[in-house]
Amino acid sequence: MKSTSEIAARPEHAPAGAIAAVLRSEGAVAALLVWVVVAIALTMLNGYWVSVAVMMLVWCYLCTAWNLIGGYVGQISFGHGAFFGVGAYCSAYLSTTYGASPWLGMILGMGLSAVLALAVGYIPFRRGLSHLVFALLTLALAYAALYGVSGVRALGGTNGMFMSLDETGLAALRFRDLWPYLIVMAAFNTVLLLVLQVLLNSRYGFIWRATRDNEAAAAASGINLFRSKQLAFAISAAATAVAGGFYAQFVGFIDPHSVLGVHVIIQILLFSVVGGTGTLLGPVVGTFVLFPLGEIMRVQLMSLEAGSHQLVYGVALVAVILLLPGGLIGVLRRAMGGRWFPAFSLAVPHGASAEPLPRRRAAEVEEGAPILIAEAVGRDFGGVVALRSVDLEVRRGEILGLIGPNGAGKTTFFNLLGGSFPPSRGRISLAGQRVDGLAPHECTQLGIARTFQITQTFASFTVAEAVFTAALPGRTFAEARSIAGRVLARVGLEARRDVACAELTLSEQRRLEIARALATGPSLLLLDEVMAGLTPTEVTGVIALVRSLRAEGITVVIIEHVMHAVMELCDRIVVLDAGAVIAQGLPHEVSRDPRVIEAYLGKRAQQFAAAATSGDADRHGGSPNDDV
Amino acid sequence: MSLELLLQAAVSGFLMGGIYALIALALALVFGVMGVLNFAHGDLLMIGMYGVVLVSAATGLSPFLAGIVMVPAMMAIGWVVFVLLIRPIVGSAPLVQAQLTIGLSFVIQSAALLWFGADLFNVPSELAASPIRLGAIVISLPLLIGFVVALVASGLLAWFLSATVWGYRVRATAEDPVMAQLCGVPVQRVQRWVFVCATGSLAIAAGCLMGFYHVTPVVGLQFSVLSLLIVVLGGLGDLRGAMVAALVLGVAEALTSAIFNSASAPAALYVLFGAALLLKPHGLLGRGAAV
Amino acid sequence: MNRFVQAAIGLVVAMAPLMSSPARAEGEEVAIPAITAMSGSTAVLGQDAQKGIEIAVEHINADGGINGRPLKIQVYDTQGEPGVVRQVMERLTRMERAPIILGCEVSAGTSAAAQFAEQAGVPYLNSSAVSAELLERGYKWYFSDQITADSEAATVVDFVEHLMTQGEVVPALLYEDSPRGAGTIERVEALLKDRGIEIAASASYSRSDRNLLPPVKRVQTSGANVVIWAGYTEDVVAGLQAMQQLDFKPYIVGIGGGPGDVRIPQLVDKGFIEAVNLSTADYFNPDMERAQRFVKSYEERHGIVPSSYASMCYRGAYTLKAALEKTLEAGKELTPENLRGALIEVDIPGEQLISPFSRIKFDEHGRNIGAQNLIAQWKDGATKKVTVWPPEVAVEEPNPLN
Amino acid sequence: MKLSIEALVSGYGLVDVLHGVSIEMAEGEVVAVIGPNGAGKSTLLRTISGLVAARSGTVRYDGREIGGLAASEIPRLGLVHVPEARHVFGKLTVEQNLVVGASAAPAGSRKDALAEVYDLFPMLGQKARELAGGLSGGQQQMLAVGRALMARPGMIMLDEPSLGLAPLVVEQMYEALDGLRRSGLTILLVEQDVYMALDFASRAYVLENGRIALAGASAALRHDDHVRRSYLGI
Repeated sequence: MKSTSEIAARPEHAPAGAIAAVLRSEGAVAALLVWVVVAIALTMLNGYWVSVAVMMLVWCYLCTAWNLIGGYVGQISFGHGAFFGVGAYCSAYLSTTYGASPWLGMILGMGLSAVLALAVGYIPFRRGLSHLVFALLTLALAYAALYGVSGVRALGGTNGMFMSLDETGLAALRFRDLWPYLIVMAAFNTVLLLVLQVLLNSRYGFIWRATRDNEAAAAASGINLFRSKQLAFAISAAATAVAGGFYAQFVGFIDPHSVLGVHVIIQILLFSVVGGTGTLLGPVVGTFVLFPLGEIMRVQLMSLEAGSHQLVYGVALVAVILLLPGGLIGVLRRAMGGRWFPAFSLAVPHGASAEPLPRRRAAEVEEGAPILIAEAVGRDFGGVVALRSVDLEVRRGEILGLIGPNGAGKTTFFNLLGGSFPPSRGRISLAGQRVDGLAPHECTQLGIARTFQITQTFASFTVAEAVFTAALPGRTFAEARSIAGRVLARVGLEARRDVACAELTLSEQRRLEIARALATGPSLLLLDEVMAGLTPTEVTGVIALVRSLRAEGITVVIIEHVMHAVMELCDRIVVLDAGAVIAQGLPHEVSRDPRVIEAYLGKRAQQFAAAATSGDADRHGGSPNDDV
Repeated sequence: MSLELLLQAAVSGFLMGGIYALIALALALVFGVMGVLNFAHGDLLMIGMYGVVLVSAATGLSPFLAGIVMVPAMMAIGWVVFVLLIRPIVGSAPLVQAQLTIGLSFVIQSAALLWFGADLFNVPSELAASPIRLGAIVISLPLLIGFVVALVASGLLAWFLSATVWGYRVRATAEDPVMAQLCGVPVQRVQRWVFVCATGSLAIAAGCLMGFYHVTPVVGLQFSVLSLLIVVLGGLGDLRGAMVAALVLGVAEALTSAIFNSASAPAALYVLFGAALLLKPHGLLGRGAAV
Repeated sequence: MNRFVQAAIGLVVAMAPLMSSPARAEGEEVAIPAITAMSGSTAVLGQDAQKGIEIAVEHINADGGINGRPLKIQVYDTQGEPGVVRQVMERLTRMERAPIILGCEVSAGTSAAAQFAEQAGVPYLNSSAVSAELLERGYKWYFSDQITADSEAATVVDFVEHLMTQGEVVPALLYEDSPRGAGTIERVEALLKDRGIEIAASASYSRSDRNLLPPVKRVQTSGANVVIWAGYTEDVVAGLQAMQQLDFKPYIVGIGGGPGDVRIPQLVDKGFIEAVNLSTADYFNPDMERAQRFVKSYEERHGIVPSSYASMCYRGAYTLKAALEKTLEAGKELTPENLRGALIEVDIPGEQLISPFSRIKFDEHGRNIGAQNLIAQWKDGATKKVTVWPPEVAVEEPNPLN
Repeated sequence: MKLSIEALVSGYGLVDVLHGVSIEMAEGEVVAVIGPNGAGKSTLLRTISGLVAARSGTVRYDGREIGGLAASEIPRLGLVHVPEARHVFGKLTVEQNLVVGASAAPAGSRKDALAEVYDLFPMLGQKARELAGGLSGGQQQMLAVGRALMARPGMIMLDEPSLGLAPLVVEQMYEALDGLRRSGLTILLVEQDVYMALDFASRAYVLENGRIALAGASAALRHDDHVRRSYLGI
């Protein structure tokens, strides 16, 4: 899709503002912390502790790089040992065999690691497999790399490789003194932290966090989950390789176990988790506390029996994780309260602007002509037929009701339209274009937006951020901001814009679902039971909202059990039963259809429905007009 | 390479796989019932293995019997670990669980190093000397006994889960602990007993292993990783899948080692694992809850 | 916030004594550091090494120390990790200002330590790693009084040739694929080729393999009757069990700590050990006349006879002692430069050593030209391990090829 | 009194959801709790059944203080909670679900209880060996109620039994519940469909912002201005 590739290229906001935002950020503070360590090490400590500081910065860097995929995207990688090793071996091989600068090997290592990451991530991310599958695949990668390298003669096999000691200087990444190592590693840390901060302030920050918080909602917001995860994983892997190249030169010797062993990832996880993942400061603080502590324990408890220091270290570790579940950074955050770094400011404009809601590629069909056509669409799960065969068309500008008993296949049908999974048979086209088999974000970008029966929210987002993120794919920051403002005003969530998504009441969550769908700029809106569980008054509000959306030209398909609302709202109704259409037509026709009554409505409800359509103000026929 | 060699590798790998299954089933059950992926699983097994060594040395029992003797002790250890460490992290983020159990693994490993030193221990047994010969193929008796014991234990577990009221309760707890509570199932007690029994079963597995293998303070990690691979390959929460995965892994391990004859051979095993997982992300039997 | 400040202060206070460079002890004591892996996957080596060092220091001090001054060797744990080794080396050279470092490290750790020592300009005296590659790198500060893979290979092939005089020999190689095993076997292979001896099979396995039937079967099906085998204790135990199950009884010539482990008879059926004539190329055997003082002290202290690991660091401490004494006798300060000079001059006759070496004398690469192996064989129902080769140090004849 | 709640305060995290709720129910009574979303209806039931700890106030069942009891203890006293969204054990068969439901019942009563439930919901008997996950929403709701009855309860609390169900199924559901009501079972009902709730219950409480705003007989509430405006949309 063209719009997909556009996401990457666009400049976000004025450079000056961006720079200021980065400088005031967590990443800048973390980088500052790194340089404080450098200053302390160089002015106050002896060579040994400077050496410890260098290794500490290596680990700090590794944790920060891992945190991008593990903390921000929420995909736990056990494979970073492999990327570390790839960096180390590339740099070692090129420099010892061809006399090339280790920097060259480092760059090659970055490339190779990124390619490796893309290869390992390809299938689990493409097919949306579980986190655990990804984690175990990366673990397998780590072991495969460890044993794989062990058998390669050119890489020294299990004997390892020695760096040449002849040359020194920046080009050889080898120094007589210790301090240049410290400076180089601090510089690597700084660059990485600032690059990550810039990325997090950009659209990717929102995309990654949304992906982590809720994949289904992120995909429905038009985010390409596959690209989002692959990008983060590749960046994280490439960054990790740099540390490997540095380590090889610093220690002067590498062997498979030392750079590819499991202890690499165990250390990374340890420092990151104790520090606190998903924040830039967490892994830095975690490393700065734990690494020296481990070193002190090793040295202080050396005279005791072998293994004592690890025992004490292990017990301390277990205690910290049990007592401080949010990590050290969680404690700090609570202590600082409101003085914690504000999230990157969104400044979504207030006010119900008269501007119309955004529209993607307004479907090029005439009012009343079919915008969406489903032909003999079916879907099986394993051996179970969820949807037998559905023929259905949605006409532009109408509100179509989709009703039927539970298990009739209504939500399955929505999932097919929204791209959650492909149909097993049949075809779906939107304004003449085939859409079956597309991914959710592609459907969203073509103008199909949906809500979920069970509301899906982004736990770490405010209401405004969630709507902004849905507006973001394929648009600039400014456009997305303006859209978010308009949509919030339209669905009546303006007053709640800065509240965390998780704190909304049920009816507000339903509105947020609709807002998120609207922000993507749909021409076809799929509403899945947005009224279930709402009080009649709230239902009335939703009915009014849906009507106003239709008035703007958005075509709506609605699955609903609240019969009086369906009867009142819909222009046309399609009834599904056992995975097939059993009736369709105008509301009053459908509500009198004996098959529909038999399969779905029941006698009493049918009376209510009939009463509602005929406008008879029976006690159940509360029409919204009476309320005004 | 001769067919005979491959056959020998396959047979001994298959028997080994049975013992892997017993180890992995305990992990799968704990993961299923309380959602905790225990990275210290292999280290708990290692405690059992040291226990078997001690019991055998003190009483002269065969390792298999010593394993049975160790069951109550391992259950007690399971109890303590559950109350102190596992219960607090039921329902926490996977990363926290991973890290805490990795921390526990650290502690167990270091403690073993302190108490037993880095030397290896085993239980020499007469059984190893008298294998069964089927033509050119040799079946190691301890391995065979281990396999049979593992099979019986797994069968008992399957029967318990699918045919007893407490088995239903365990499965109900695994699926929806809150609802199980509302049904009057004492969920915490179920979780505790599952962990205690799973840890206890490791004593049996330890007995089977010590029939032909040895223990050092670092063997825990390899069994943890192995069980993780099996549980995921089997399809999370699919016990029968785990059984199949364990047998497949045992055979694959022996075959790759026989075929490749290089330091890189184990890499082939992990590549195979990756490929299998990609082709069958829902577990080998395709019934697990991988997505 | 307060809690944090307190924690931070606490941390700084805890670190304070470590950060300041301690003034060098002006006392009588000569303090030299040693590095080894006391924890981690190679801890078994380090733990034995430490025991050997302890006894060496006791013996040296009982005999009058270093020119009357007591010797102290502090052992530092490196976990066998190159990264940690570098850190520890940094600490020892920059903070402790050690003039020389005794190394009882595994190969990987030794490699990292040698690289560091070369840069830092501090002599590193290796007494455990057998890597020949390190000696070929032209280091100025690296000395190894240990045998090398080359001398091991030579001894093994000599012994195989001795067996060939008794009948037809079909040799096969079996090895664990770490540098220790693979490195030596590689040299054995080259040497056999040089002498025109054909190998029937070569099978390797990983230390973590739980199932050694496949590689052992591979060797068996090749028709070999002599197996040259390099490995660690755990895999040698597993491999012997596999051989027993496969009813495979070759003449085993082992290399390294595994086949030579003194506890093998406790771990494997004794009859089978005898049946395969289990013998090992080693740099130590407790039955050697000249090792008796060490062996007795060790047995008293630890209840078992010392392993080769323990012996090598005992020996290392004596090499160190010689260098220290040479420096002090020349009226020189204990500086890295002076100690390097002293090491070059060291020449200890074989009779004073607990190893089967002819002497300890370094060539220009830091190689000990007097290093040589012995071959020890389990005898009398695997109740004793007897030195059987080379004839100069042999206590009994080797078992004949059967 | 079958159930008497006094000045109950409870909530999650730092937030109180219920600010002093008092409710009384007599043996055999059917009482509904209605109110807008977020008012605390589900929290009320979750507090009574021990899933949420009460912060103050008392909950008495059959005259016995049950605050502080574990959630798995309360069904043993005969007070069973059927939570929102059914929560059947999808990987267990229908019958296994019912057997798990009998965990709180006195030993030996399982067979009779099973027969009674199959009698009340014949569909469950037909599908006894099928996996509960394969049932339709309505069938699952029936299973959820049946499972609660397996505990031989003296009182059940139903949370939104009609949520997400097709109208025909809701009707069938309430027919079955009607049978229970007539058998004298004490029922506390939380229901979004206010018509349905007031039809079914004899009395109702209106819960707003964690407080009881109004209480009375169903018939009276149906004509109450506030109720008509806010909930009936009239």
